[in-house]
Amino acid sequence: MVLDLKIDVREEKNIPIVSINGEIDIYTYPKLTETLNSIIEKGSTEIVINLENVRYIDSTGLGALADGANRVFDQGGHVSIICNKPQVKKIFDVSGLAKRNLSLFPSEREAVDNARKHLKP
Amino acid sequence: MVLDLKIDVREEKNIPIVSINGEIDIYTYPKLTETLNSIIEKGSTEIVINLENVRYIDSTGLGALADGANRVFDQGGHVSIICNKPQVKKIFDVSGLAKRNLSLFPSEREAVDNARKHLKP
Amino acid sequence: MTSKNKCIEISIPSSSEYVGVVRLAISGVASRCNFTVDEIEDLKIAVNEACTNAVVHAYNGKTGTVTVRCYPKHNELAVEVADQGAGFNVKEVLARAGKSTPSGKRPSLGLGLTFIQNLMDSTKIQSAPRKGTTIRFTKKHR
Amino acid sequence: MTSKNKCIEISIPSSSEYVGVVRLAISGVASRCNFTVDEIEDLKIAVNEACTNAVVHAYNGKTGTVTVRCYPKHNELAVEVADQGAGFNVKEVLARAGKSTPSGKRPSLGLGLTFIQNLMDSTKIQSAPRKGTTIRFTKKHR
Ligand SMILES: Nc1ncnc2c1ncn2[C@@H]1O[C@H](COP(=O)(O)OP(=O)(O)O)[C@@H](O)[C@H]1O
Ligand SMILES: Nc1ncnc2c1ncn2[C@@H]1O[C@H](COP(=O)(O)OP(=O)(O)O)[C@@H](O)[C@H]1O
Repeated sequence: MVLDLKIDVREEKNIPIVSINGEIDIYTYPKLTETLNSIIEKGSTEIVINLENVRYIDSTGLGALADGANRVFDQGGHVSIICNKPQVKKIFDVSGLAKRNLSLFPSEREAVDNARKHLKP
Repeated sequence: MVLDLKIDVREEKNIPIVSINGEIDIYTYPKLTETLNSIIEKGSTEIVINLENVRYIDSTGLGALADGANRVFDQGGHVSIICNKPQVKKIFDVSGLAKRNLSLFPSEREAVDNARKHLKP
Repeated sequence: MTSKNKCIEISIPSSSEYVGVVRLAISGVASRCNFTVDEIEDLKIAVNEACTNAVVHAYNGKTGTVTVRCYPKHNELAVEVADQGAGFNVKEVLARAGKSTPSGKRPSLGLGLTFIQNLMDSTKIQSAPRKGTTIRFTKKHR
Repeated sequence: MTSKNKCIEISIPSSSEYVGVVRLAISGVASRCNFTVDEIEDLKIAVNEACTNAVVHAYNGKTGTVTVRCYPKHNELAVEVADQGAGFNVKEVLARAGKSTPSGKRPSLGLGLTFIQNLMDSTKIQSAPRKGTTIRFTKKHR
């Protein structure tokens, strides 16, 4: 529906890809946190998160992403974010979040390639 | 924008085709009335109105359509409406409006063909 | 109606440009109540028609306020649309509702109340001269 | 602030599920004020963050009301988000705003107020202990 959040997880070349559809806010972010936690608990440290179909993300959504990124970073991993919507990018810019352990990519191709480079053999 | 109304008029085989995009309500319907009036004043009596991209129409929007249909009917003409959205169709159904001088069609092809049949040579 | 805590309230100037704002808000409320897409559309129409009536008929060209209150309940959404305008004779109007005036110049079909009654599960109208009108309706979850 | 006539008001229970309803309403108001798509997004974010703060911080788990008032003006939109909750020490908080606590467990970055200040043209916060918080901001048309 208009305010819903849908999350899909699949794997490509051993990299979990989280595709998010909808709006991430104070109401929906727990679903994202849950998803990331279960992926991390399974041992993945390189995670790709596709935000191409995210129409809206707020500070709590960024917080959930940053939390996940911190957790995998502690284990030597990274979170790669796919994001091409100017409005969503702007949020990352204003937050100053797109640094060390969380990188933005314009397409899934590039994000997965980058993640695979970091993947321990 | 989210609540806007855009109206485009073109002609195909002497039939004016009015394409409407957006929401028709108490705020936007005057634009529709204006458009229909100017077409009718130019002498057209068979008018095709495409509502495929209308996300929302209310009783004032229906009123504007019915008014236009009444005016061309007085001159022996018809209004053919293209409408495939169930929600919009429902509005026509509940209103009991889709009768004599105002007919619904599932595609522009069929609406134009029907209008041409009625067109005086 | 119920405790203030479970009420979402929107009030707008009785001006045609803001009726669409109420539609957006109600679609949000209805979607949070897990109504289906079709039910959400029905609610948008009912609320829209009630607000449009208040904008058109309540204040005789002056600007007043139209207030929409939504009460999400276990198995339904209750909505109340209120103005403090002219009021009208409900019995008289309902008797002729749906019957279009064939030669009326204004693009009005007398359809507003018919839509509300057809699309909602229950409707109640209270109106008093110069005190205003409150229309209450409910939509049940299927 | 200005006459009631030019105010669009939305009030919701201080519950996370209704913040999205306010975003929808504000996007309608902003679109009626002829803001650009980008400006509408900025306004959605600012209003969202102010409401989220009221939902998270104002009522200590109890339910209160969050009220959003929009005042469309000639060259700007003024917005006011108010709660009657716990209040906070504005000076102290603004001094540390934007500085993230590196090991905080909760997914909060202290970004809400930073977003509002960055995206709006002016921001004013009033807060008093146990009386509540009102944050006012304006967005100008470009
Ligand atoms: N809020 C209101 N204030 C005053 N009169 C109203 C109000 N709502 C409805 N009415 C009266 O009821 C009549 C029927 O309303 P409705 O079925 O919506 O049709 P319409 O608005 O197209 O006339 C209106 O013409 C008006 O006289
Ligand atoms: N409406 C409010 N009621 C009470 N405290 C508030 C309110 N808004 C903001 N605060 C205080 O200001 C702090 C900073 O808010 P903010 O920048 O939005 O970051 P965050 O909410 O992520 O902590 C909050 O942690 C809270 O202590």
